[in-house]
Amino acid sequence: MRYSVVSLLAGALTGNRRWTPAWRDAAPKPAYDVIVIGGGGHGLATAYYLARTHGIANVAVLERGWIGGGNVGRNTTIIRSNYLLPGNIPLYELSLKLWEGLEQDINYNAMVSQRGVLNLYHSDAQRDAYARRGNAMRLHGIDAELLDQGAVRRLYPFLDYDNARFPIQGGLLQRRGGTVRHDAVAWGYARAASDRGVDIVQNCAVTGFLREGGRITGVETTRGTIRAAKVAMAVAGSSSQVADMAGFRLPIESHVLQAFVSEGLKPIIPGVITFGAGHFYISQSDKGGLVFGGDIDGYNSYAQRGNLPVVEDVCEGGMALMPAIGRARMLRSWGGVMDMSMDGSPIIDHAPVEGLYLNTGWCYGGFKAIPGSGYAFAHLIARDEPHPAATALRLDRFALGRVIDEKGQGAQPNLH
Amino acid sequence: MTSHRLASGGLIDRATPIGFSFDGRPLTGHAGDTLASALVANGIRLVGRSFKYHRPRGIVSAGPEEPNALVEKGRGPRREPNTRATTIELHPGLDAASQNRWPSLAFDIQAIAQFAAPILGAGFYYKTFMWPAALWERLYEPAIRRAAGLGRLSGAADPDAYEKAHAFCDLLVIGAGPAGLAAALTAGRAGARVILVDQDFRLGGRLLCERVEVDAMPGPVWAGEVEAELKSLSNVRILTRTSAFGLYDGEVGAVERLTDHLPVTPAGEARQRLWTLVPKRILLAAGAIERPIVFGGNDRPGVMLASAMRTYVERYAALPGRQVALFTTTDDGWQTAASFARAGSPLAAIIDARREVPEAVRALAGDVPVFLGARVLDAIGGQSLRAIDIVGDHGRRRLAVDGLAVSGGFNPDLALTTHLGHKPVWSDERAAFIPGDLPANVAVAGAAAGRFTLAAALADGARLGAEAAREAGHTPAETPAFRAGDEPCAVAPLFHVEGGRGKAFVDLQNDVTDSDVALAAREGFVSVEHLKRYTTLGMATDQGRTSSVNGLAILAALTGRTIPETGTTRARPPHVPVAIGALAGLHRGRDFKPTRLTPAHGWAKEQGAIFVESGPWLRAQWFPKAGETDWLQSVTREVEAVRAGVGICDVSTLGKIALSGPDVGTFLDRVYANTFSTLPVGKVRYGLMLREDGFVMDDGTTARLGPDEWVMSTTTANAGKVMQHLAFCHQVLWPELDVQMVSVTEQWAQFAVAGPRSRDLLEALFGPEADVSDAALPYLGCTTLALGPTRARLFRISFSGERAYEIAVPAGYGDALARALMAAGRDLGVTPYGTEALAVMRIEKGHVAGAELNGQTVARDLGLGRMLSKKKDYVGRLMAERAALNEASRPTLVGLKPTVAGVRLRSGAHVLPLGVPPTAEHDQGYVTSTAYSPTLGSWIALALVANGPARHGEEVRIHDPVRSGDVVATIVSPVFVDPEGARLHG
Amino acid sequence: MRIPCPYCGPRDSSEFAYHGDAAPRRPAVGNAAAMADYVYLRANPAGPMEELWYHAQGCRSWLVVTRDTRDHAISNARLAATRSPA
Amino acid sequence: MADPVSDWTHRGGFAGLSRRIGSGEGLKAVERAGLAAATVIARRGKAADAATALGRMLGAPVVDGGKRTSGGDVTVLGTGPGTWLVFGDRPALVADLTAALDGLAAVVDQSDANAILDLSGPRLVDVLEKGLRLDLHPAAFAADDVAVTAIAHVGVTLWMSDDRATVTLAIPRSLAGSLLHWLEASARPVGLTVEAD
Ligand SMILES: Cc1cc2nc3c(=O)[nH]c(=O)nc-3n(C[C@H](O)[C@H](O)[C@H](O)COP(=O)(O)OP(=O)(O)OC[C@H]3O[C@@H](n4cnc5c(N)ncnc54)[C@H](O)[C@@H]3O)c2cc1C
Ligand SMILES: NC(=O)c1ccc[n+]([C@@H]2O[C@H](COP(=O)([O-])OP(=O)(O)OC[C@H]3O[C@@H](n4cnc5c(N)ncnc54)[C@H](O)[C@@H]3O)[C@@H](O)[C@H]2O)c1
Ligand SMILES: Cc1cc2nc3c(=O)[nH]c(=O)nc-3n(C[C@H](O)[C@H](O)[C@H](O)COP(=O)(O)O)c2cc1C
Ligand SMILES: [Zn+2]
Repeated sequence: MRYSVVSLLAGALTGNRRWTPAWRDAAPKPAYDVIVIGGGGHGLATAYYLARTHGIANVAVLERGWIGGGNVGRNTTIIRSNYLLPGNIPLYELSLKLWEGLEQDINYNAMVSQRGVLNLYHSDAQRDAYARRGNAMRLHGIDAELLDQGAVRRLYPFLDYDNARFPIQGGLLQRRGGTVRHDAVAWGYARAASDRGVDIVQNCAVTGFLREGGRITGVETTRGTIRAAKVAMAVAGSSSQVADMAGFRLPIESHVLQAFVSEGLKPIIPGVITFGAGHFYISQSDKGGLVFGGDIDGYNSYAQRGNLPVVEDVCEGGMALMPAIGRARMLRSWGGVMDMSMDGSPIIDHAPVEGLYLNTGWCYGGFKAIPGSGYAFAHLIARDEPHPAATALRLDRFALGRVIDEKGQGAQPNLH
Repeated sequence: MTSHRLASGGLIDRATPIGFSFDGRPLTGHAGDTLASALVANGIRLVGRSFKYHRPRGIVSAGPEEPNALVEKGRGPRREPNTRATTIELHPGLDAASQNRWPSLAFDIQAIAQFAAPILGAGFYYKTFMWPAALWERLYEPAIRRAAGLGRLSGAADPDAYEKAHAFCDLLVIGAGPAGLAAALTAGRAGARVILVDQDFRLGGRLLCERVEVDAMPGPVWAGEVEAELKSLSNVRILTRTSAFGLYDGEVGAVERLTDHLPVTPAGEARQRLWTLVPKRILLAAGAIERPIVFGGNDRPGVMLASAMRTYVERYAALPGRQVALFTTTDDGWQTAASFARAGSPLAAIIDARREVPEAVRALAGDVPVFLGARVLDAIGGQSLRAIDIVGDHGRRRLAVDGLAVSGGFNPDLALTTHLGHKPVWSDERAAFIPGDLPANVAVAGAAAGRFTLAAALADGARLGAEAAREAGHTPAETPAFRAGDEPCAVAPLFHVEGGRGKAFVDLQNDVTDSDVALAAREGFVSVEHLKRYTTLGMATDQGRTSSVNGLAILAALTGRTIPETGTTRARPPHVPVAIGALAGLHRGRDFKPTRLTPAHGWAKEQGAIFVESGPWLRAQWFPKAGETDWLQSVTREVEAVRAGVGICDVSTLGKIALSGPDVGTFLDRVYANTFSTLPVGKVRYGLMLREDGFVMDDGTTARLGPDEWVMSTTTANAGKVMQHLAFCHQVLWPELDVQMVSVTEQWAQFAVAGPRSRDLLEALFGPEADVSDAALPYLGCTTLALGPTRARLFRISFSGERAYEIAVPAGYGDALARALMAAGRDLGVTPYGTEALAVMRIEKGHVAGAELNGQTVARDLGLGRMLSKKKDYVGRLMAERAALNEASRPTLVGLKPTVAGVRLRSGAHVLPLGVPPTAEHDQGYVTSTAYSPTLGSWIALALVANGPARHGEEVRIHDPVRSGDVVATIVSPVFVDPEGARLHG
Repeated sequence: MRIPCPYCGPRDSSEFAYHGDAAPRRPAVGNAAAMADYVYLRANPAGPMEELWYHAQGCRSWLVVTRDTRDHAISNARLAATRSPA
Repeated sequence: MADPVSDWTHRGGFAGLSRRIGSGEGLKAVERAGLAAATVIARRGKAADAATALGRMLGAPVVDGGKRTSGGDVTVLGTGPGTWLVFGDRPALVADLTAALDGLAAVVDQSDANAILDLSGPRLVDVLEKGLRLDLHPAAFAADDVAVTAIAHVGVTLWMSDDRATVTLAIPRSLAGSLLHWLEASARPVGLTVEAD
């Protein structure tokens, strides 16, 4: 059923009884052209673009739990394309462009809100690093503005300007950046993919691979064996687990990142702000909760929860940046398991095993990449060649030394 | 006496009246009241508006589970939104206001939203507002944002202080009801270290709200006796007004409200304290929360949980209504009838969904009309309840009431046990989720364990308290048998009454109705987690305390599954919302991070230095002189003074590491890319350190002051990182090497003395006995010399390109050294210079620093490729040798000079060829460092440019769109001043 | 999370710096492929894992800690310097 | 030319930071200035021998562990495996240690690296628990225990007197002001007196 004001009114008049499931809860068929493992944002978007752009609709998305239960449903919803390195920028900008037309494309209001993302700087060196980044963005045709302190003050009068340990000097603003309603992305892609014939299979964990010769020809799952011409993995924090089933190791560690939401409040923070002198970023959801986060906990974890010292660290950053939130209360905190790569950048590539395709390494920044990554991954799967926006995101870049290290931290995932 | 205050009874202090205000209206309550009880006592019903439909709402509970009665507490910067009236301790001057309404609580314009409810069902926004796309940010979203949200932040910095503390114990008891008190007492008497926390300001839990006896004492009296005994035990600590909010690995988070109940925060006191409690064992005795029943109009002010009604009557002597009916499916609900009867206001009716109720339970009610096997279909009223429609064997009937007590069962408050990932299990017998698999050191007692009687709570507490004491190595004298009755506690589950006309709310705060649950199920959101996210059920400030189980029970019924098949949503910390200020504690403003000051900081301050944050340090950036109006003027003067004469600069912040042991040479050869084992005594060498992935980690010098006395210097920024790396290399990679090392950064104050007259200054400083001649101390030499009462280390190294030295003295003499250098150099015109001048001179010399050592560069990029030894293995060698890292096209260090004199260059600008459009494909690198060079009379820059070294002389475009800069510069050698290095020696 | 430092006793994890899997051992000279594996590839197990932690705000020892990545339970911690060579 | 070397005053880390907060009674903090100090790190495989040699110097047994041993004017603190921080009220401490530990340990002068505070008073433990993430209960922390840890992000080495009445903190001298700021904030309600050099 198409969603619109009209259907909403019609629904209301009929006691809202005519609505049908947003997506078909499919049972797995014995075989598909493509199996996508992982019903997160990347997996669902990949399936959608396989069907929409490449006409490959005989696709199943296999999700071990309920779709959207992974990181797509637990992130701080920030989208932006303010990246520094040429290996990364095209993919994130492709993604931002797709966000800009997403709702009309998939007929689902994911509340893409281009409210602006502001990264603050607190030193001359940081200003120059942001200038370098802003200029790189501009060279790629992306909007970027370098603000001085006065301009930041006008946007956000309630930040700590006068008593700060690391005074705010200015910020890098990307006005096209913003937030998107996280869950809606999963549901919207699932619905749109399902409408085009993709099977969304929930409660179906992949437990092993079928092989013929050296080639992967399908998967074993908790709901039986399923064959496929091509198998694509988009399992985020579980990448190493699935890779292990296929017999290879990845340049990935799984780390926990926490996020936080406050009680509902009347609007106070119009856009997205990132502190430059500590680990803290914040925006306010349309429901009124302050949605914020900071650094990863810093140790390998599959527990999907974090610990108190990091909660404190994040709140210290928050209070240092905006002491006006001291009396706002944290309502809930949670964790997600992230696929932290060795250079902090993602991988969209053939896996080292034939028939298997790899989409991983999104670290804590893969939400914004969902449309672009799905688009590029579908391209790779359908055509067996990388999408032009993802040519640098190769697996062999580590061995070759062509790493894409935005932060310059080296092969230490917990520092990215 | 206020209108609804009972003439006697309760635990309030009738002798202490307290004036407060609600929505500007002056009211009176008593010490011992909460805001909610004082409002009840004043007959106030309407206290808030709901989130989505702005429906009028009243008080529902008497505890932190309250979904409706949220108020803004206080004014100005102390305004605290969304504060539960049920947990605010009444205090003089308390100023509370309702929220999320306009223009007033009684008349709220947005209440018209409820008439649009059919189109505002669950998730309606996902289905609309898509066309035209541009209107979302401009029109729809702002409207939604304004309508949403609850209370308001003040927008001003929180004026109060917060603090943190840690405490350790054998047993942490969470909750001081009968179960918790029994446990704390038993373990405490045995000598175990006990911490007992309760969120309430008074210990006792339900004992304060029920007419029960323990050991033949009224509940509150018994609780008082236990409290007194616990206070007498030095091994027991009691934290009241303290909520345990999270179980973490090995730790429990709790927040103590220190001064929220005081009219004004005493000077110097913190508002709240964040506790990190580290217990060996945890006993959760948090009690149970009563479950409402979902029926039409169940949100009308006047509909309240039955146990809460009892709390108001028994603890606060406040009557929530004069014509109150009870709708129950539990035995416990009938206790409310008894309370009202005792209070002289017998219930108007009892509607029990069960057909059979034990005689003992019926006896509690006295002479009240009872409807068994009946249900409440609808609650009727506007801003206050007026009547209820009931159905049953007798048919349908309307009863005029002003209050309805509801008891649908009890949900054990188990959330804390699930924070580490453990799940509760459903018990049909108790119609509740009870503890399943628990974390290893956690036990649950009393109502929290689903054991709902007082006797069971006491017995659990005593048993588990004794167990914990034994585990901690103590022997409880005997496990006390506390005497109490076993009150009836049967439940027949009823979650939902269908067929009412009014909206039936499952989640009161988020306005989620039974039809929203049905819609979600219809649309396929049948996982409980989907249901929660699609309808927002359980996502409000009360986190579904009173709504989750009902929601999933309704979903279970709709989908033909059992409750356990349907499952629960995951609870998360914090168990009660916690002020962000409390979680930050002291660390805000200037206390965000500690500040490191160099030993000569005071001296620099006297000199009028402008300081800059340099990581944790404050460093002198420049020293303005009278009449100088611009930093560039000061910095230029400082540079010129150094290049012409002599200057001094505090470099104490450089990392310094002392190394010793027979294998230091070998060790340094492995951690540095160049060779150090050959360094003679009395010499210093510049070293380059790589990460194992081949990129540059840090640079610095290492001096060999004696055969077994080495001292390494690191950059200020990387001091800690390098120390950790060296420890890694030694302890993890090569423990067989006999090397000892320790940071001596704090031990030494260090000053650079630079300029052609620097040796003259040293001669004056050290006096005639000391030999600082070039023969004794050539370039890259080092030595130790007597200086005043101490010994100084002297290194002849140069960052500025001038003849230069660094002098180190024990930090206690750092201030004296600065003064002595100034005195010794007075006749030479010695000039103190800061980090800016330091940077100008290193850029003039083409020395790389932080901007170039950015973790993305390899030695070759920095023109330091020849430092990579080919003769030995070292950290990073193999990875640095990868072909891709040795391509000429990699951006490589060059100098830049603007083609037009006076034009400014800026770091962060990109480098492009001339005559091409500014697009990414033409991006050839970027400017890393810039300075105005007084020596050249021009702005200069260092940059990393593709094929850079091959392009000296080429003109390029310096493109800086974010600062509207676009200039032309010539690629030159990165060494702008004295490329031959003559000045180093001259 | 409290890490039982063999020298200092149990301490809050925030006193430590994390380095990850302790299993990969630095390969001998000359083998670039093995070195790339050592630097970049990880087993990243879900379960017990030996990992390196540095007691930065304590005794400054590197530790090999055995910790389950599924529930953070720590079963052992010893000094890295005393473990046997690869 | 004026003699530049005439007024070499030695300044402790807390120099000039004396103060009284509130009643001044709850906690007293007294700077211990002028102590000589050294880090002693055993050569490979020589930890036990180095401990023995240190013990000989003190006339009391020293162990390789987080313990304090006092002897005469010298206090030895175990701060890491095979590592001790030694304080002494004698100018020749470093030289004496170097002689006593020849071939057994590296001895590195740290006399000026630390700022040292003796804390005592009726509210000692109450204030310390606001920063210290350590259990100071006698059952968990013996009078001769040493802890290297952190308070409010400042690294501290902590030990106490035999009667447990005085807790001593040695911190990096550059952070003296920050530590004092924490102390002030934490002790304000109970009162604090700081006596510095
Ligand atoms: C707290 C937090 C905050 C974040 N904030 C941001 C942000 O602000 N902006 C941003 O851009 N990014 C952010 N991220 C990162 C972003 O959420 C992730 O990078 C992105 O969601 C990962 O891709 P995904 O959506 O496909 O992953 P997921 O949603 O995790 O999808 C992977 C799916 O694979 C399934 N799966 C795993 N193994 C198997 C198997 N064997 N069989 C079947 N299914 C399997 C999982 O159940 C899961 O549903 C954040 C992440 C977290 C945790
Ligand atoms: N008859 C019934 O059906 C029925 C049902 C439920 C309860 N009860 C009665 O309730 C009582 C149960 O005793 P109990 O001791 O188990 O519970 P309780 O409710 O008496 O005490 C729980 C205490 O824990 C505190 N608390 C809860 N969560 C906390 C947290 N996170 N941090 C700090 N404090 C917290 C509460 O403030 C309260 O004081 C008995 O008297 C029992 O008779 C009876
Ligand atoms: C942007 C965003 C906003 C959220 N807002 C709320 C909220 O208002 N209330 C709430 O209870 N949870 C909120 N959550 C948290 C979810 O309830 C949930 O904790 C999160 O999706 C992770 O799932 P889990 O806790 O079930 O593992 C929000 C999550 C996100 C990502
Ligand atoms: Zn340790």
